[in-house]
Order: sequence, then structure tokens, then C-alpha cells
Amino acid sequence: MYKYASPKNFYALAGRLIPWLGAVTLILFILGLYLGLFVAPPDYQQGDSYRIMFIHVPAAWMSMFVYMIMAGAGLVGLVWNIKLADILASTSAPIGASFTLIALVTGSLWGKPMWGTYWVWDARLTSELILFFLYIGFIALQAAIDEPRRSARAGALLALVGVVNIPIIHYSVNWWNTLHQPASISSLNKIGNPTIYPTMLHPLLIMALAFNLYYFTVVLMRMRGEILARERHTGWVTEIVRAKSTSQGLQQ
Amino acid sequence: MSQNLLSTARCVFQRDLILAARKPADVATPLVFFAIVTSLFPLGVGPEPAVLRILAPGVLWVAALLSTMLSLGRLFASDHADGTLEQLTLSPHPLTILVFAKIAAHWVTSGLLLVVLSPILAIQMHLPTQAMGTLIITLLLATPVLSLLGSVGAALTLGVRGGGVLVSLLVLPLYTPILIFGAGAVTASATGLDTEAYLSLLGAFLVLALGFAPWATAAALRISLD
Amino acid sequence: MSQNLLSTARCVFQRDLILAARKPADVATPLVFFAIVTSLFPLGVGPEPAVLRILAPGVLWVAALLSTMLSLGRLFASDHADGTLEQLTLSPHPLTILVFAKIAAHWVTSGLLLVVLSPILAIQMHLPTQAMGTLIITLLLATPVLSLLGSVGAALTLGVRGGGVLVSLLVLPLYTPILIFGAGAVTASATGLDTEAYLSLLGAFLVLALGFAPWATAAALRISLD
Amino acid sequence: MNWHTFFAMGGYAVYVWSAYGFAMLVLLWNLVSALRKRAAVLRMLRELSVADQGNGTAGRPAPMSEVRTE
Amino acid sequence: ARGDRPLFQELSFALAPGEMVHVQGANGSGKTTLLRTACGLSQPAAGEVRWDGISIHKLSDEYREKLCYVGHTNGIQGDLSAVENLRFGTCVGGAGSHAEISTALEQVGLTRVARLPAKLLSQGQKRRLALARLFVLARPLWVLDEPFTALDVRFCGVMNERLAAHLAQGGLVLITSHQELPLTAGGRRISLDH
Amino acid sequence: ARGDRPLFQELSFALAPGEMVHVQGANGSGKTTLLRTACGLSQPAAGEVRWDGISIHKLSDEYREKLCYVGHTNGIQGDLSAVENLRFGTCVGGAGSHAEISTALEQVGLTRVARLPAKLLSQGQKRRLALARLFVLARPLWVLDEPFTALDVRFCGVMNERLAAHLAQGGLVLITSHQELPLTAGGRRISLDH
Ligand code: HEM
Ligand SMILES: Nc1ncnc2c1ncn2[C@@H]1O[C@H](COP(=O)(O)OP(=O)(O)OP(=O)(O)O)[C@@H](O)[C@H]1O
Ligand SMILES: Nc1ncnc2c1ncn2[C@@H]1O[C@H](COP(=O)(O)OP(=O)(O)OP(=O)(O)O)[C@@H](O)[C@H]1O
Ligand SMILES: [Mg+2]
Ligand SMILES: [Mg+2]
Repeated sequence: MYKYASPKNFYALAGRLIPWLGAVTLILFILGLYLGLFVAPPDYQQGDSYRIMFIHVPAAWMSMFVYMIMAGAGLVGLVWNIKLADILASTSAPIGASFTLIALVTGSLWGKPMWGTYWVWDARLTSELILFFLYIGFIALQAAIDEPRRSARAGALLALVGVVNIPIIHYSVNWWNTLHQPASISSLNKIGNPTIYPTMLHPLLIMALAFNLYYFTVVLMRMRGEILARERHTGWVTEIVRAKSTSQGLQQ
Repeated sequence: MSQNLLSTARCVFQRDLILAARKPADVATPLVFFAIVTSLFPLGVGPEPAVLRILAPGVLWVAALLSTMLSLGRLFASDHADGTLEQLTLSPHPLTILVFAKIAAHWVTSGLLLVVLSPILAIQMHLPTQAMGTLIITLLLATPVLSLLGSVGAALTLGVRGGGVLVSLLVLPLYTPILIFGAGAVTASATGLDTEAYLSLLGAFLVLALGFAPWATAAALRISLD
Repeated sequence: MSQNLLSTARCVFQRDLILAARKPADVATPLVFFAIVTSLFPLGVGPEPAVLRILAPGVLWVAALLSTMLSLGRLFASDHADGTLEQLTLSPHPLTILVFAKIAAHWVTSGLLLVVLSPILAIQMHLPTQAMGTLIITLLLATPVLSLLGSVGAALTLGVRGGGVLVSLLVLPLYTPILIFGAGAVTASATGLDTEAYLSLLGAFLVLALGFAPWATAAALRISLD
Repeated sequence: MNWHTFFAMGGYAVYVWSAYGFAMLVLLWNLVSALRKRAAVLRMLRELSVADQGNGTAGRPAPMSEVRTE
Repeated sequence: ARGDRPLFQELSFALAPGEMVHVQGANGSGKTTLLRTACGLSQPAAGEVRWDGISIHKLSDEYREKLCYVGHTNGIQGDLSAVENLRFGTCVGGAGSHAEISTALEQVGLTRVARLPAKLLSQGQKRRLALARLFVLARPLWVLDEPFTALDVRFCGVMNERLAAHLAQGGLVLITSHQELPLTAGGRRISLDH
Repeated sequence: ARGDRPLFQELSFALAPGEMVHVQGANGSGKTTLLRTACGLSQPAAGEVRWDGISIHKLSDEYREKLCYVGHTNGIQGDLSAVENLRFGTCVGGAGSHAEISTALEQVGLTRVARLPAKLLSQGQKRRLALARLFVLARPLWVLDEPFTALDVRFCGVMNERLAAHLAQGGLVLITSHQELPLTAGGRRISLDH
């Protein structure tokens, strides 16, 4: 297992894993969507609008999960300075940001029919928004630094500071929100966590799993690209390049 | 001369756009700043839509002002540090035009994008939908003025330490009329009043700034380089 | 070594104070920015005291956040540009302490002065007088945290183009808890509620930041210099 | 249930479908950009190797920033 | 004058075609200041700079068409590649085809790093890039402030040849350098030390 | 390695007391990078730097007590006077009485401008101020990156004498310069050109 810490081997391993992961992800998506859109009955309160939950909630969960992975990888990269960890962190960021964005957009699209407005400064929403800003900050910082190692280490440090702060932020946002409790929110808390039936729970869990695998598939793909870019002066990469170009030559 | 004035101006303009494209983060950051600042207010003031609705125009406009102001650093600072500005001044072409090209590029990469982003934030601030149109139009009219006026400040504070903040000191007062009429227009249309007068005034500001600012900026640049 | 750690730290601290004294403008500008931003709101929102009274805590606090953030540029940028920072890193003394001295100097020349200025602006915003004390105390507790957290961002964005705005992007989200409790405390005391909990929480933040931030900043500096 | 009622989503069609649509777009974009990124790297490396054979100089790889921007 | 201290007084000299003036002086004697004044970047406290007998402030544009200045700072934008930098620098000057530019990069030996963001170039590489402008914009008057800073020995040689060539074509050169210059025909020294 | 490109590989050398190593190489060959690594400012991609056989990352503080680095940048704050700059620079290093400082300024011939804000100093004056640190903090190991940049001929001479003296006292010097150095006893050259 340890030998896969070397970029070369990891590149190969990832190459072999991706097709399988992708296939399973696709199947889970189809299954989850089928159960969620066709099988699950309308909600007695929210009608069909609750079906947004099947993407909203997994996205929201993933948005936090990915940040944790990012910070973890950052720490590993910082302490043991393992290239792969750095690459994992930097490639995870855009995906995590995407999940956060999905959670925000689908959430507010859900909010319109539920609360009659696209946005409410509810605690969960607010902390999700802040999480989005944290992601953007991480991405912007890494984009602003050209030297790969510095950008990786700076990003890692930032992610760690973020992780320390996220609980504080979450807690304080909740406090702030319970302080002034507008009518719309209290009604959400009823609607927000409906007594959930198995017919609704199963597709939710399947979609959550699908989102999870999707993340791993895409992050592996991104990592391969990044590995090539960073290792490009090494022998094995030039090998790959030559192989590619010759194959191309044959095609022409 | 083997090239005419316009092509040179275009090359300055393009070059700044290329630089912006090289560093999308630089362009994105003032926008995100815009978003963050707007989102800070509910945290400070409380989430009640009723209150936020009153605040919305003011907050959005102040945030727009601030983020434009922060993006001013990009305008000349780095060119000054690395001596590009000296080369611009030594160009056989009139500096005013080259400066204008730079300002235009700056607006495209800051003000214009603010306009695009504003509706989303307006929704977050529960701005009434009928005011949305006015918000966009006023921003379209006013953001160029912000860039133009700002450029004068940026040029004056070149190479001055703490220039970044100093700029804000110089330009924010100049921005106040725009803020007043811009926010005024939005509030008016939010309360269903007529916005003609506001808009025409903002237009007048724009014309004024177009005629006056590039020239002033060029002068300021020569001064800061001496 | 002919000098002990403390005297070196003091010499760093004094040097930054001297520099600040040399450039009073640098020190003044964030303050004026603070003042301007707060005064912009009545312009944007309208002068009704009733409305302003509700806004006052939020606006004052957001303005304080922003102006601290703008003053962060002063913290390391120039030292980095001219190579002083390399010399600090190569000092035989632990960088964390030297950094702490710099942060302290920064707070004295930014946060502390904000506290002094705030009552005047509070009056402008029609903040009820019984809330005035709380405003000052919360600012006294919180502004050091702002400087401490900010220093990490400033160190990370050293020498990065567009750093000025980037900092805000990195630190503003981290500032939200402080904003919430700070503004919350003021609102509470304005409405005659108890502020114990808020203050103790802000105190806790301060302790956390004191223990954690200088170390993180030192690490960030080493990274940025590599 | 027939397709029409299905797409109607009990009157919530706009919200539900735009939500699903948006999510799908974002996920697809991630996928595509990942693919394009790796393709771009390979293309650039190929160009470089060709260029080196061209002028016979030892291969100096292009900077990250060029790889990043695509 | 810098600050309120006059740096050089009753200093006066003329440049004829094919002539090179090498301004010398201790650190702080005012070489840079003199050169910037000669370009019209700084206003002289007293006296004036003339080109063909006309004050350069009268014929601002025409004068600037004649002149190419390379100062202490290189005028290089770190986030643009070497090529882009040179293209911009020359196009602002009002000249420079792609061919000319690539040949110039060839001449300063930067072809291999031409696509590297300029900020990654080393001190001397940056300096070379700045000097490349001279070769693209073929201007009669060259004003060079310490052109040899951070240049390695080999390229100093190249640079000297270029200077000689330029003079041979009847160009004018106003230069400061702490290193000795191989003073070719028409070379002249001015010292600012008192 | 800079960026992701190794600059120099299997490069290895040792410095004995009284020895000076003159790192040479074309622009961009990695001299600055090498020196910064030797100071511990940059981490080497591979290999390590040792002092008395111990990795400098283990004995971080003790090593930094032995070393004085003068790089491309002067470490001078433009708004402080020359004196204040030097006092700060040395006190951070952990030494420097008023007497020592004023003598050092004497030695680099800046007494006249000592009270001028450093930003008004010329290139070379700034450089001298940076070098003055060496004389105040009497450290065994000097790491100098292009110390002669912008120095006038006279002071280059002075500097060379100081170097010789330092070596004579058993000091160590790691230096880059494009100018030839009068290699005294124990002088050695390393070239980074391949
Ligand atoms: C912009 C709008 C919204 C955002 C940013 C948002 C954010 C989130 C987040 C972060 C979570 C994960 C919470 C956790 O796992 O602890 C979540 C879960 C959830 N959200 Fe939303 N939400 C939004 C709107 C809505 C709306 C309008 C509804 C329903 C009317 C809703 C219903 C739910 C439900 C049922 C869950 C799963 C239950 C749970 O995990 O606690 N959300 N949302
Ligand atoms: N803005 C200024 N205000 C006051 N004095 C200045 C200013 N700029 C430079 N000086 C002083 O003018 C003198 C000449 O500076 P200048 O840079 O021309 O010297 P120089 O001959 O170029 O020296 P070097 O060979 O080191 O470049 C210096 O003593 C410097 O201290
Ligand atoms: N941050 C960086 N990322 C990538 N490459 C870099 C970076 N910094 C420097 N380089 C490259 O490393 C090489 C060595 O740079 P360095 O400054 O050490 O050269 P040098 O020997 O000091 O040259 P000079 O004599 O001109 O100072 C140069 O080719 C430069 O382009
Ligand atoms: Mg000079
Ligand atoms: Mg160097």
C-alpha cells in the first residue's frame, strides 16, 4: 500500500481505479434518481418540491466532508511534506466549492416555494455561505501563488486555520440566529427536518453515496492531471508523453 | 511612427486584460469582497427581512464603492514598482490616451463584473424585485465613474507607503455624490417613486468624469514619477 | 548573545512605532476610513434616527472590521519588499516572539485608536448612550483578535499580487464570530439586556488567538519567504 | 403516473428542475474540466518535447502557471 | 536638485551623433538623477535639456520618439512572459513586429525562457529582457543607467559590441556604469565627483 | 529546486574556517537560490545543509547566531534613517552598541547621510548600509549575494580588504559576484554552469 505514495505508482493505480469508480457512481446516480423522482411519493406538506432534498442534502453534506479532507491532506502535506497530499488538497478545493455552490443554489431554490423567498439568513444557510467563502479564499490564495510548493503549504496552513474556526463560526452563527428568530425560520425547522419515510430516506442515502463516489472519481482524475504537470521533468512522464505522441502520430 | 495611436492604446488595453486573465483570482477577489461585505451586515444587524429591505440599497452601494476602491490598487501599483510606468510616460503617444485605455480595462475587469453579481446579492438582502432593474442601470452608469475618479487617486498615491488605504481616503469623499444618487435611485424605485432625475444626474457625472479624469490621472502620474 | 530576547522584541516593537510616527498618514488613514465608511451609511440609508439606531452596532462593527483589514497591509508588506523580513527570519531569536511584537505594535497603532474614535461615530449613529460602554469594552477585547487573526492572512499573502484584497478574502470570513458577538453585545445592551455571556466569549476568543495566531503567522512567514 | 404530471412536479417544476439542472451542470463541468486539464498538460508537454528536438536545447519545462491556465 | 541639495552645477555637455558619454561618479553623485532629467522624467531645478537646440519640453513627443531609456528598474511585468513583456514595451514605444521581437530575444539569449513568467527570471535575465527593448526600437539616443548590473561576463561583452555597433551607425549613448567601458571612438567621460 | 525544475544536482562543498567560496554562474544558474538555501531561507528539494556536521534545521537558532546574510535586497526601511536601520538590523541580530554602529557607518562612509531617510539614498549608498551590518554583528559566516552591485570602484576596494581581514581572522565567506574577486589565500571557486 505504502508504495502508492509515489506519484508514479499512484498515477497508474488511479488510472486503473477511475473507470470502476465512475461506473459505480453512474449506476448509483441512476438508481438514486429513479427512486427519488419516480418511486418516492410526494411529501404531504411540501408536495413534490421536497425532491430537491435528494441533491441538496448530499451536496451540503459533501461540502463539509470535502473541506475536512482538504484540511487533513493539507496537514499531512505540511508535516511529512508528501507531494500527493498537497495535490489532493489543491484538487479537492474546486470540487468542494462546487458542492457548496450546489447546496446553496438548490437550497434557495427549495426555499422559494417553502418560505416564499430565495434566501433567509438561517443559521445553516449562513454557515454554508461562509464555508463557500472559505473555499474561495483557499482557491484564490493557491491561484495567486505560482511556486507549487509555497502555494501548497500556504493553502494547507489556511485550511487548518479554517478548520479550527469552522466550529466556532458554526456555533456563533447558530447563537446569532436563535437570538432574533424570524417567523419564517421557525416554520422551516418544522419543514426542514420532515419525519422522513424509508421511501424518502433510501434515495437520499443512495444519492449521498453517489455524490461521495463522484467526488473520489473526479478528484482522482484531477490529481492525475496535476501529477503529470508537476512531475513533467521526470523520466516516466516523458515516457508517457512520447507514447501518447507516437500513438497520435499513427492515427494521423 | 510604425504604429498609430489607436493600435497602441488597444495594445495597452489588451495587455491589462491578459494580465487580468492570467490572474483570475485578482479579478475575482474584489467581487468576492463585494459579496462578503454585503453578507457581513445581516450578521451585524440581524436577519430580519424587514430591516434588511431598508438597508439593501445603502449596503449594496457602499459595498460596491469599497470593492471598486480596493481593486484600484491593481491599476498602477505594480506597473509603478517595476518601472513599466516610466516606459509609458516616455512613450511618444499622449499619456492621457494610454491611461484611458488602462482605466477602461480596469472597469471591464471590476465594475462591469460588479453589475453582473449585484442581483444575487440584492436577493439576499431582500431588495424588492421592482428595484432590481434600477440597481443594475445605476451601477452600469456609476461604476465607470468610480473607476475614472479612482484612477486619479491611485495615480496620486503611487509609491506612497500605505497608498492602498490613502487612496480610499482621497476617493471615498469624491464617491459620496454617486453613492447618494445611486442608492437614492434604488430606494426610490423600491418605494415605487420615479428615478428619472437620479439617472440623468448619474449620466452627467459619467460625462464629466470621462472628459476630466484621464487627463488628471496622466498629470498625477507625471508628478508621482518626477 | 549580547542581548536577551525581550530587549530584541522591544526593539522590534519600538521600531514599528517609530515608523508609524514617521508616517502619521499611514496610521490615520484606516481611522479616517473607519469614519468615512460609518458616515456613508446615513447617506445610503437615509437619516432617520430610528433606523440608524437599529443599524448602529452592525455598521460600526463592520466598519471596524474593514478598517482593521485595510491596515493589515502595513504589517509585513514593506518589510517583505525591502528584505527586512528575511533578516527577521534569520534572527537567532524565535520568530514567533518577534512577530508577536510586530502584531502588538500594529494593534497599538490601529485597533487601540479605533476604540478611541468609536464613541464619536457612535453618537453620529444615534447609538443609545447606555450601549456606549459596551461598545468600547467589546472593541477593546476584540480588536486585538482582529489584528492577530489578520496577521496570519497578511503573512500568507505576502508579495502576492492583489494581496491587499486577497487578505480581506481570507480573514473576513474568520472575523464573523467576532462581528456576531461584538455587534450582538452592543445591540443587547442597547436594548437593556445582559452582556455577560458575549463579553466572556469575546475574552475566550482573545485567549485562543493569543496562543495560536503568532505561531501560525510565523509559520506562514517562513512559507512565504521560502 | 404519466410523463406530463411527472414533469409538472405538482406545480413545483420550475424549482425542482432548475435545481436538478443546475446540479447536473456543475457536476458535468467538474468532470469535463478535469479531463481537459489533463489533456492540456499532455498537449503542452508534447509541444515542449517537439520544440526541444527542434532547437536541440535541453528541455526546459514551461512554468506551472502556463499549465494551470487553459 | 534632489531634496533641497543641488547635486551638480554648471554641468553642461553635448552629444554628437556617434558619440557616447559615460557619466561617472561615486554612489549618490547624481548619475541617475542626471539621466532621468535628460529623458525629461524629472525637471531640472535650473537649466534645461535641448535636442537639436530645441528644449525637449517644447518637442515632447518628437523627442520621446528619438529616445530609449533603460533605468535601474527593468519595466518588466512579472506575470507576463518575456515575449509579452517585450512586445508591450516596444508597442508602447510605437514599433516592434513579431519577427523583430523574437530576434531580439535571440540576441539576448532568452529564447529558452521566453514563455516563462518574467517574475521567475533571475536578476540578470530580467536585465537582459529590459535591454532587449533597445534592439527592437531602433532609436538614435540610448540612455542607460547601470546597464551591466547583474549581467554575467559573457553578456557584458555582447552588450559592449552592441554599443560599439550603435555608435558606428551614428547613434548617441548616455550611460552610467561603475565598470570601465571599452571606450570606442567618440567615447567620452563625465565625472560628477567634486 | 525552483518552481519544479531542479537547478543544481549533486552539488556539494564544505567551508573551512578562513575559507571563502566564490559561487559563480551565468544569470539564472541558481546562485541566489543556493545562498538562500545555505542560510536556511529555502528548503532544498533534496539534500541538506550542515554546520559542524549537524543539519541546520536541528540547530536552527545556534546556526543563525553564526551567520550574517546580505542578499539582493538590502533589508533597509526607506522611512528610517541610516542609523536607525542599522541599529534595528543589528539588534534583531542580537548585538550592536551605539559606538559599534557609528564606527560601522564611518567605515562605509555614510556618516554624512546617516540621518537622511534611507529612501533618499542612492543605490550604492543603500548597498553600503546593508553591508555595514556585517561589520557590526561580527559573525563567523558571511553569506553575500552580489555585494558589489552598484558599489563604486573605491568602495569595492575597501570591501575586498574587509573580506581578506575577515578570512584572516578565520571567518567563512560564501559569496556570489560577477566581478572577479582578488582570491586571497583559501579562496575557492564553484561554478553552477553546466
Ligand atoms: C440557500 C439555502 C440553503 C442552504 C445553504 C442549506 C444548507 C444546508 C446544509 C449545510 C445542510 C447540512 C446540515 C447538516 O448536515 O447538519 C442542509 C441540510 C438540509 N437542508 Fe438545507 N439549506 C438551504 C435551504 C433549505 C431549504 C429551503 C430546506 C427545506 C425547506 C432545506 C432542508 C434541508 C434538509 C431537510 C436537510 C437535511 C437534514 C439535516 O441534515 O439536518 N434546506 N442544508
Ligand atoms: N527624492 C529624493 N529626494 C532627495 N534626495 C534624493 C532623492 N533621490 C535621490 N536623492 C539623493 O540624490 C543623490 C543622487 O542620487 P542618484 O540616485 O542620482 O545617485 P547615483 O549617482 O545614481 O548613485 P548610484 O551610483 O548609487 O546609483 C543621492 O545622494 C540621493 O541621496
Ligand atoms: N520562484 C521561482 N520559481 C521558479 N523558478 C524560479 C523562481 N525563482 C527563480 N527561479 C529560476 O531559478 C533560476 C535561478 O535563479 P537565481 O536568482 O538563483 O539565479 P542567479 O544565479 O541568482 O542569477 P543572477 O546572477 O541573475 O542573480 C532562474 O532561472 C530563475 O528563472
Ligand atoms: Mg543610480
Ligand atoms: Mg541572484
